Amino acid sequence: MKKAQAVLADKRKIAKDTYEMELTVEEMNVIPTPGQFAHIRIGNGSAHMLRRPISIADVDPIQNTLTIIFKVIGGGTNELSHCQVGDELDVLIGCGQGYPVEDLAIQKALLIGGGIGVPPLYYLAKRLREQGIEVTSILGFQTKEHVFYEKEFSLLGGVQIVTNDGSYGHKGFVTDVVPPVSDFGSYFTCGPTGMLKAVTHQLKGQKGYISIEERMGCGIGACYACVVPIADGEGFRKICKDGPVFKAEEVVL
Amino acid sequence: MKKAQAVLADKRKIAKDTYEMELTVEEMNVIPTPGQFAHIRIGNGSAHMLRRPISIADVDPIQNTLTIIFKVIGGGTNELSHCQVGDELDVLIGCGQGYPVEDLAIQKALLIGGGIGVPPLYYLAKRLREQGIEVTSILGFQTKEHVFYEKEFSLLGGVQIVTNDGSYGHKGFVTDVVPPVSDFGSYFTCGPTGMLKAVTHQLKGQKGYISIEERMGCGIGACYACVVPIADGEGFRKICKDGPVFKAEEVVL
Amino acid sequence: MSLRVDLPGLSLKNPIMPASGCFGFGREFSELYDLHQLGAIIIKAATQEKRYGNQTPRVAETASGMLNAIGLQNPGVATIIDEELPFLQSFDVPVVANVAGSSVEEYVHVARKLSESELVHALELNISCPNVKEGGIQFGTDPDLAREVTYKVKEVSKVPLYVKLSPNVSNIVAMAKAVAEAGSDGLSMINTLTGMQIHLPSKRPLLANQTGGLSGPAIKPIAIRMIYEVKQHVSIPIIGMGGVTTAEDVVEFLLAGASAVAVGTANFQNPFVCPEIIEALPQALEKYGFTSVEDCIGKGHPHESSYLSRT
Amino acid sequence: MSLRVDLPGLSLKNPIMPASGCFGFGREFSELYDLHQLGAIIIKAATQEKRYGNQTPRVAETASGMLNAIGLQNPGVATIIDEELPFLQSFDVPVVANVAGSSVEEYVHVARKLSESELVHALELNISCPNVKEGGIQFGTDPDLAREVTYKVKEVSKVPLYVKLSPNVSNIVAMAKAVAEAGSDGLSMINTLTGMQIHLPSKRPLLANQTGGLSGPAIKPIAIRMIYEVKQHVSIPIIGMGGVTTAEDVVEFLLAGASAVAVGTANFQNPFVCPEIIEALPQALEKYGFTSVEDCIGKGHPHESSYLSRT
Ligand SMILES: Cc1cc2nc3c(=O)[nH]c(=O)nc-3n(C[C@H](O)[C@H](O)[C@H](O)COP(=O)(O)OP(=O)(O)OC[C@H]3O[C@@H](n4cnc5c(N)ncnc54)[C@H](O)[C@@H]3O)c2cc1C
Ligand SMILES: Cc1cc2nc3c(=O)[nH]c(=O)nc-3n(C[C@H](O)[C@H](O)[C@H](O)COP(=O)(O)OP(=O)(O)OC[C@H]3O[C@@H](n4cnc5c(N)ncnc54)[C@H](O)[C@@H]3O)c2cc1C
Ligand SMILES: Cc1cc2nc3c(=O)[nH]c(=O)nc-3n(C[C@H](O)[C@H](O)[C@H](O)COP(=O)(O)O)c2cc1C
Ligand SMILES: Cc1cc2nc3c(=O)[nH]c(=O)nc-3n(C[C@H](O)[C@H](O)[C@H](O)COP(=O)(O)O)c2cc1C
Ligand code: FES
Ligand code: FES
Repeated sequence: MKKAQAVLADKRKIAKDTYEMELTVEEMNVIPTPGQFAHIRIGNGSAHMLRRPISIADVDPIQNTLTIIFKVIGGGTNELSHCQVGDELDVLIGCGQGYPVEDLAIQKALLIGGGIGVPPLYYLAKRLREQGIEVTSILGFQTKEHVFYEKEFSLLGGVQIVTNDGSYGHKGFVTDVVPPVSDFGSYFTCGPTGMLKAVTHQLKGQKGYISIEERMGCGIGACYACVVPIADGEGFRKICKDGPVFKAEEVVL
Repeated sequence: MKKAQAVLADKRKIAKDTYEMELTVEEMNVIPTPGQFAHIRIGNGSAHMLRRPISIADVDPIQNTLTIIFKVIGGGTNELSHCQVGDELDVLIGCGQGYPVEDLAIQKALLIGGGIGVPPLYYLAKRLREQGIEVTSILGFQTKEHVFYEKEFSLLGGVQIVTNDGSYGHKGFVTDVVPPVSDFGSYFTCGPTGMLKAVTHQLKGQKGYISIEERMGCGIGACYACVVPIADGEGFRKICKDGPVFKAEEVVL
Repeated sequence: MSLRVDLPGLSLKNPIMPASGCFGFGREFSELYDLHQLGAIIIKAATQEKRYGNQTPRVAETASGMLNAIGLQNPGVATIIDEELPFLQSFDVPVVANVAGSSVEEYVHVARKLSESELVHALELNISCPNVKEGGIQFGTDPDLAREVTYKVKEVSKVPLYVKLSPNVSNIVAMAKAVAEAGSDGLSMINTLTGMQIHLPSKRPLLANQTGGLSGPAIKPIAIRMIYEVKQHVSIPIIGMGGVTTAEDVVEFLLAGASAVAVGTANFQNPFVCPEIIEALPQALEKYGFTSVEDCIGKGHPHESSYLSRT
Repeated sequence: MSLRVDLPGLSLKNPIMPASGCFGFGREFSELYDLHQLGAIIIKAATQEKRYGNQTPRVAETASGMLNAIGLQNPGVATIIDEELPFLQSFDVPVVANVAGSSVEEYVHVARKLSESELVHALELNISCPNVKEGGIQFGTDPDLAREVTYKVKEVSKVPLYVKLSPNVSNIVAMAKAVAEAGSDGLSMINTLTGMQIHLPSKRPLLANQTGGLSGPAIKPIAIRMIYEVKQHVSIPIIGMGGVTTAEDVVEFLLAGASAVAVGTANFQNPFVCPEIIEALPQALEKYGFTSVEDCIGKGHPHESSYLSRT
């Protein structure tokens, strides 16, 4: 983890309430891994005392840029969405443990993302492809208006879009289209806890990685705000430090 | 008093920590009088619950612009100074009672300003000149670096600059150069309370108007934050509503 | 979408009213908008005699809040009845009069005069003002004193009584129970928390009174907690306040158990905040699935908690 | 410019220390900067046995503040002594251990173990945690209980004792006097104020524990007021906290009467805030005319007020 002074290099609205931002970071000594998050300070004053965790959606180590994609949910993301190109942002980068892209002995990967859980999977998909791993993605959104990055994902492999109201792609939940029998070596999922529960239940017994959301205080493992109990025995993990990515069977959702 | 959505049209740093801003106001039905203030909201969120009172330093009724000049003192003026040209500002305009420019039967006016008390006197000087009244100004600043608007005032009449440390103009306080015998019909002063006390004491018996600073809550007369006792008998005035300009002998400083 | 709420003495077309001390006697705001839009108006505190209040400075800004130490400046109850209250009649809005004092006798005197004037619909008994040396706050931190003054005021009042509670206590439920038992028709909560700011250049407390009352969004979590706790133990209705600036804040107060909401400090940041909240409220209620204000009141209290401790 | 302060058991090179619960046991922050820079370190609360704490969500953001309901999660005093405290020895920084419990016996046990470990320089007795069902807060709101637990802990402790006061009381001076009489060597104030936030979409309290402790700049005026009041009545030194984010805030706490300052919530907004404050402090002190930290302590108390009432 490292504190960086980032500059907003580009900003685009890519779907309903959803923004893509490109941040230039001075020197990126350590390249973030997919699944890690940026912990972003909101404003300069004391109005917002907590940073906002936002996943790394892409990295360009040559240009020294990071991409984040976020949805405006409340006050913090709203203020973030009003930053202008050229503004400085105070960001902690490389927070947490990401997906273990380097150590996978698999041929095919199934990626399952829901809403604001989709962004980290894009960077993951790119890095998996670099390893020669085939990628299939199932991406769930509320409505057609919320869909983003369909084309970007399709350049990396098969994509199936699901919307809750059926206004685009398949109607329903991501679990409706998860293949019952698997030919993938591992699955990778990120999204709201309800979705993670459904996915891990449906794919029980398969090798998989989940990324968990929780309200955070420090974001670096010091405050015990973001704990999750482990599945075997007593004990817990800190989502901000030991996660947000865990093996599917490691923790109790 | 009227709430206006103003747009920052121009911003200039004119002295140490001191900014001049030109605000475009949609329709200026009522032209503010000199001595009235703008009550300016700081930021959009809830970080700053109190507006900041800043005097009107100039008005262009044709272009629908107001000029304000302020010094960065603390968090609020600091945030204000970071506004960018094009930003919207939520401003209450035409607050309080200004100097009675129209009803003066005088030939000569003496203006005495200290620091952030100087700005309203510029608009006053202009309006007095329009009435054919001759204007002499004594302007006090901390140091040479803090001096502003000397040239602007000099175009309207005689100007004497005083600095506390003598780095420019006369060294000392404005009261050092106030003429002991008067040939002016009335004096007009604005500045810190200590200065107002000294000036009114020195010019006791002369006709004069003072403009008072006080920490404000509502700025419209509803909260009793900004009261000042009247000189005769019991009772009080509200600086934000009955002032900030008072006859020199009306209130107890 | 009905915004209507009926409370003892107060038939409100909507649950929004300016809080005492932040709206004077309505004159200044009446120049900005039609006061008829408001659910009710709570006027500035009245005492038996006129009071000048504390020295200035009387206000200071704090992070997401402010301190005030006005010190109950007011022209006295007789002048308020003669000169201020008649003005408010023309707007056809329920008026709540805030009653202050330094002794039980003073509270009783002021309450009697106001309720006999027939110009007010309810009284708000201010036993929680932290900014005067005598009276006020000690009635608000001792349940026995609170019970006594409530009982005595209730005896003489011809209109319903809302006792305004101080948050500067360890046990807010005990205070609420005491005044409810003594006959209060409703509660008003919360008043300000006692705070201080030191002015660094002069090295002394910024407010002339040294301490002042902290209000604004900074204290909202405390207000919500106290209302939530009190709602579980006391059945009289609550007028909630403390940091309300938006229609969503109003929904939060209603969920916590308030039946109506007063807006104080936010009037200084935005003098049009009350009508703006009233306009935004139907949409905010709809967004969270409510069909009326009444439908939302107290709905933040689940019958049982679904969270189980893992200790 | 000397930043040095000497307090019972704590020889501080500067008056800045992270507050309990906001810094864990120092490991994470040690990866960000050299902990040797700090005046001292106050570690997370220790209880007799390990505790898992409350369910999540455990934190919520509020206007200029936050709520937390961690619930004293910790590995238990034995594990802290064996596995956490030795790590901190390498930084040559005084360590203050925060002692929690649900009974006098538990407090005494934890305090004895920690003080016997010879790995801590002082104890901070946490009688003010609002986030556990049993113990904690009631010791912090009843002067008699506070006196008793302080007395018993003091009896067994080989290192100086700082009792950490709760702001959720009507009379902070009474609490401070009680623990000072019982032998506390210093005070630590303030802990958090009990608050709540309701999550509108789910219509229930956002925190699983329902209520949580309010901290951050929002509460600074309350902290300053309480320290200022206590300083006038009690002579033991005070470690001040509540909303410190800048060197100017530190000056304000020193003026109010604190001899040192702990920084909590601000570490979350800016993990480098402690070293940044330490760096900025000499200039801030100089700006207001002080020649050292010691020179500034308590200077916000004028011997007599120059403000006279005009009432
Ligand atoms: C590891 C991680 C990665 C994330 N990646 C993304 C991403 O790539 N894109 C994206 O749009 N969102 C992402 N989120 C969710 C995002 O952090 C929240 O939507 C955001 O913090 C909401 O802030 P707000 O101020 O707008 O909302 P508010 O509800 O006003 O926030 C108030 C507080 O709640 C917290 N909070 C609210 N919702 C969440 C949530 N779902 N998870 C965690 N904290 C929350 C905020 O951080 C803040 O402290 C991620 C969350 C985590 C934990
Ligand atoms: C009628 C009137 C006209 C003014 N005109 C000007 C002007 O033209 N140019 C200019 O630079 N300044 C002017 N001031 C002073 C200006 O309002 C303060 O300098 C400013 O509010 C400081 O805000 P801050 O947040 O930077 O300082 P902080 O000290 O952080 O402010 C905190 C609080 O104190 C109040 N405050 C601080 N200093 C003063 C003060 N001197 N007077 C009133 N309130 C204060 C602020 O409004 C705010 O509520 C005027 C004041 C009044 C009352
Ligand atoms: C300037 C000011 C003056 C106040 N005067 C009174 C008063 O006279 N009587 C009273 O009961 N409360 C008074 N209050 C308290 C408010 O009515 C309200 O309870 C408190 O400010 C919390 O609400 P808010 O956060 O919306 O301001 C005053 C508050 C402020 C800010
Ligand atoms: C997440 C969190 C955890 C805390 N845990 C403890 C604790 O274990 N023991 C304790 O005495 N205080 C604890 N506190 C209170 C702080 O030490 C401090 O007293 C309070 O937060 C006020 O300071 P601040 O505004 O700088 O945060 C905790 C505060 C926070 C925000
Ligand atoms: S957010 Fe502090 S430990 Fe995870
Ligand atoms: S600031 Fe409210 S009456 Fe003047």
